[in-house]
Amino acid sequence: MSEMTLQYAPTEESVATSYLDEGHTVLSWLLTTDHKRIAILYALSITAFFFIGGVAIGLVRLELISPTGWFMTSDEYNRAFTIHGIIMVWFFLVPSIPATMGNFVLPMMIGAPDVAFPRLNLLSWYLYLIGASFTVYVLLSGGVDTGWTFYPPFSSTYSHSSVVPAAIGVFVVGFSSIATGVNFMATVHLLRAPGMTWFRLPLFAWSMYVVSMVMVLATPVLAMSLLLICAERLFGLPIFDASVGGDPVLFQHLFWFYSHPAVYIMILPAMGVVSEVFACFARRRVFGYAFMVYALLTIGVVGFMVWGHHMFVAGQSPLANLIFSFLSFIVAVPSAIKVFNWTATLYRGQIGFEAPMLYALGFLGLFTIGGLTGLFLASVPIDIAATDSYFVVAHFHTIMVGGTVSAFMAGIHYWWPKVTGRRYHEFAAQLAAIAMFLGFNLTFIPQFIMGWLGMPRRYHFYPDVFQIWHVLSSGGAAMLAVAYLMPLGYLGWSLFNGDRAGDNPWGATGLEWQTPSPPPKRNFLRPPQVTSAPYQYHDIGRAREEVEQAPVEGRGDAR
Amino acid sequence: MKLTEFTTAASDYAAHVDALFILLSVVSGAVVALVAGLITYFLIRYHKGSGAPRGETPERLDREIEIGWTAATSFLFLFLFWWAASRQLSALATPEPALEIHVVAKQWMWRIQHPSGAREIDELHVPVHTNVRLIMTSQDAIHDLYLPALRLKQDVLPDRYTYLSFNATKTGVFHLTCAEFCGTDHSVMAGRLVVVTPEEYSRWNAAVPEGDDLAHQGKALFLSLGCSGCHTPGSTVHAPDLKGVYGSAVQLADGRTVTADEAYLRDCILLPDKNRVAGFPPLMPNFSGAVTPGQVISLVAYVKSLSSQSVDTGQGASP
Amino acid sequence: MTDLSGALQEPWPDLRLQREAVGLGMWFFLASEVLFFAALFCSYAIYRSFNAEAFRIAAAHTKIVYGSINMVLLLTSSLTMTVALRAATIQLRRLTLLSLGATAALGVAFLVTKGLEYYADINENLVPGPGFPLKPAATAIFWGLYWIMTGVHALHLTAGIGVVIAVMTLFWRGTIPVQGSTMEGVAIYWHFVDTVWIFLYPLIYLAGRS
Amino acid sequence: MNGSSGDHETLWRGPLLAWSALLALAAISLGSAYLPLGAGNVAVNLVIAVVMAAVLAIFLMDLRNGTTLVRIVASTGLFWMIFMFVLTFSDYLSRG
Repeated sequence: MSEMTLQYAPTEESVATSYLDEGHTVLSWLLTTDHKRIAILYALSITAFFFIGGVAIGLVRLELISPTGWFMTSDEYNRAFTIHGIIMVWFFLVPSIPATMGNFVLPMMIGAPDVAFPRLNLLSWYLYLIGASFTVYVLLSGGVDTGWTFYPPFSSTYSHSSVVPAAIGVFVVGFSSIATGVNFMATVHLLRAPGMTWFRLPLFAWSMYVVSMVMVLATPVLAMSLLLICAERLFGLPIFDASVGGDPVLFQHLFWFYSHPAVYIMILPAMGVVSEVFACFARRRVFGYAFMVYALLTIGVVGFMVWGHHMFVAGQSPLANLIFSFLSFIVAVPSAIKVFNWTATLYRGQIGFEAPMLYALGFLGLFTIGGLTGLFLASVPIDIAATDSYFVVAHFHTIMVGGTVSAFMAGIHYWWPKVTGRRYHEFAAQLAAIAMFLGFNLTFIPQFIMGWLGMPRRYHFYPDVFQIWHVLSSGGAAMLAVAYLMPLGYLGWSLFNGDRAGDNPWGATGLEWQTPSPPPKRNFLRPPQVTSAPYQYHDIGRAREEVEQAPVEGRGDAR
Repeated sequence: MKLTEFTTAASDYAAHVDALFILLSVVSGAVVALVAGLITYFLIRYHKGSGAPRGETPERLDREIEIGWTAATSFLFLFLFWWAASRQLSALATPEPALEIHVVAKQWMWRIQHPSGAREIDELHVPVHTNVRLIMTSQDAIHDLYLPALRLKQDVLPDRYTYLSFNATKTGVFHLTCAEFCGTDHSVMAGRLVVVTPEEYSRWNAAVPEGDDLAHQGKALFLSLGCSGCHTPGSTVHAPDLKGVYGSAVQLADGRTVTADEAYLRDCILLPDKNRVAGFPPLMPNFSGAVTPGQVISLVAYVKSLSSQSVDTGQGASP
Repeated sequence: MTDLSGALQEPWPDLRLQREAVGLGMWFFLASEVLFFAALFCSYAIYRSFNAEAFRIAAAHTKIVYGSINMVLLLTSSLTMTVALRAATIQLRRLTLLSLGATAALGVAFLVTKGLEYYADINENLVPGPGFPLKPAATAIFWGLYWIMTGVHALHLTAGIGVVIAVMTLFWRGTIPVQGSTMEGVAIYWHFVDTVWIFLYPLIYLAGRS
Repeated sequence: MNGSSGDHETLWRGPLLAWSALLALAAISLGSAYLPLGAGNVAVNLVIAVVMAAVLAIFLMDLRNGTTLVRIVASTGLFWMIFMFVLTFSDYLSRG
């Protein structure tokens, strides 16, 4: 066991400064090529946008308390939900886990000193900022009212709002995703430490690899479809203009060719995070590791072939509907397998209920609900009845927000001690995790119900029979808002007052835990070596108490 | 408005969809119960420090379990697909339609024309137990005709026809609305599906004049000119609520009090600065030149109708 | 022997791996670019298969002379780019610089020809909108796609020229040695832009000639 | 300068060969476009374009000497393009 423990010679420890102390000027942050600092820059920016998008939807939920509205015009309402969608999808969810935790942890996990192209990594953050500034301009110039989906001919002809700047913002931020994807794939291929074979990669690294592939192959199609909308709106080039024989439905094909895989861009990283967390807090290896990897790959590839299930009522042919319906049922199989495997990971574990685990359990519950309601929407007749209703709204929020944000929070708490070197307040975090789960369900279960009863989405005024459900949902949203604000408080507090964390407070396996917290600039004091499969929790002591008495590192050896 | 206008399964097809929904709910409920039950059991039994036996399970068993539930899930999903698809295929093979009704969508109203030439707006009268086929197109953006009681929905596209076929089996008044986001007043692009007996349908057909009545044309103008953006209860633009304004005494900004008659309403549209109402900023745009005289008449007729409640107010709240 | 220390960058342990990474990274990016253009090609294919006659009529108005000259220019630039890369690998600095210069010059010539072609198109009012001379209506879709496809391609080429000139300057000043990994990425990108033109040429210029 | 004249020859020969082949193919493509082949024209033109792209990729972009990984990545874009075409056309060709 002693050979698996890192023992730093005192001289070396004094040499290693943390990445946080590599420079304290603003410029040292803005011009950094250190993947860890870029991760922090990303974390700050997406948090800002998360709360902007959150305010937008807060206003919407407040307005919906009354069936006839009470403080917004319909135009303002439409702009509020559109900006919520655009910001949350492209400026929060898509970059959320990859650009923050992926950037911070992925190179360390595979034993690399940095990502493959550090300057490209910084460029990707600047592209994000440029795209974001367009979106801020849209906000200040009165907003955009097309819905986040930009469907023509409404977006190209009939909307009287800032469609073009909004589309350019999304276009630019798309290239930020592509840059991140290219970088991560090259990193995983070429910078793995000696002994880190493909089937020794932690599942989070696998999920980053697959999600990068999806980003690289899907995002350009979104970019092109938005370019075509801009060309039509600015120069009148009639690509989707039905009056000369163009087809608005073609835009939907191109848009969903990106935007369905985009759902996987959001959820695959979440799956990676909770795999790490379940293994660590159940003190078990992940059940069916190889199957988990194959499931990720299958979802990544087959996810590209199911986009048409967004178009069952769009004027797509009945045959295409059946093909896409079939493929959608197929892609549900690997998702189901992942749920079973996470459940089985708990079997015979030593389960602890620290905040990351609570968030991960929340993910599991919400992902199961979201996934199963996905089956409803994959079957053509039910989708025809439920599409464009609150049922769909609730379904994709359960996956993309319930699932991804829970996993995002799980990851933030799990790696917080590594990133900052501090411990957060455990009880406050547990409370926030529970509040988030309850608040989320209170918000969206009413939406499932009213959606199936017939409440269409994107409605400013609505039939008063649905008011009770809307009020419940708005109440849940208020609770959710509190649960989202809580971490800002206790995590911020921990930055200055939290206990020192130590290198491996969870007794976790994985190379990122075998280096000081916070890590030094090049991540490791000595080149790491990997000697065994991931998640060897059963080899390194079963009880948490044991771990705490004698901190034992997982696999490998960083000497 | 009653919930049954949405939830009644008003056709055999709708009943089939409900059955499929219930089947899926039961299956999903079972899966959720299974997963949640297992998780709860594991969380309790294998809680940190509990006395439960630990230790590795044989790898061969793990693999068999894995293959087992992969296969089981695949078969279950294939069965569900088959069930849903066969429902869909049988729905596609509809018999010859007995009645073809044209639907034209525009921002933000539904114009419906019956074979007899009878026209209606935001209402769709159909006879019960008849194969009806809607032939739909849009004049502007994409709309979507949503008939909740029939569990049916279809996008309505510009310069292209899309179709909805159904055979209603229950008479009554049901909801009809737009489900594809189409701009400002998307949420009030709503109306009624009225299923009547064939006899009533022919009687109704004979009684309805060909063409719209003025108030309905006026409502369409009111929406399409953007009047509704300000003259809506709850609008943040400070503009007078038009409900009940016709025939009332109006206090003007310059101190006069006038009775709101047709001439007054007309002046308000064409010369908004002439008779500004007390307590409101001068925000009303001048519509002279933007509307034809005939359109002004329709608009006035619509505002009048808001006081007599013969036309719904366009807020989707209560007809 | 040239000093290679300036060529090696973070986080690579050696130049071979770094070169492999640049090549691989560029190929990943090109896979992305393929999908970017695929969206255009897919739209073109759909519209052409349902408006074959309109596309034939519309395509007959493209300027095949300019298009063909540009084909030759770009293919030749790919030749000079390949020579530049090979010369760089075996450290023929002067040949590398000359070939890169030729490549950039050919690229600029392409853009000039393209500009002349655009000028002629605009003179004939071949921009969809009021006064668009062709019938039937779907010809406007062809010309809409024409402007977007050639425009996006020209932007890619402009970016390529910019990168080539920047790399040349760095080589010339000796900021980075020619045999580093930079040429690898530049060359692959340039060839890709050429490949796109190989597909645009028949779709835009050759349709509707028979 | 440590390149011998032998280096120079091999340096030029391959690319020049590929270049002439490409020009020849382009000329054939241009010529065939004027033959009245009906729908055959576009087929011939596209087949030639695919051959040209292959020549360019294999000989000028040097996929010939690329690693397996690079070859896989290079073809990935094409595979995904096929997903897009096949599934999109599955809608359009069956709309009726």
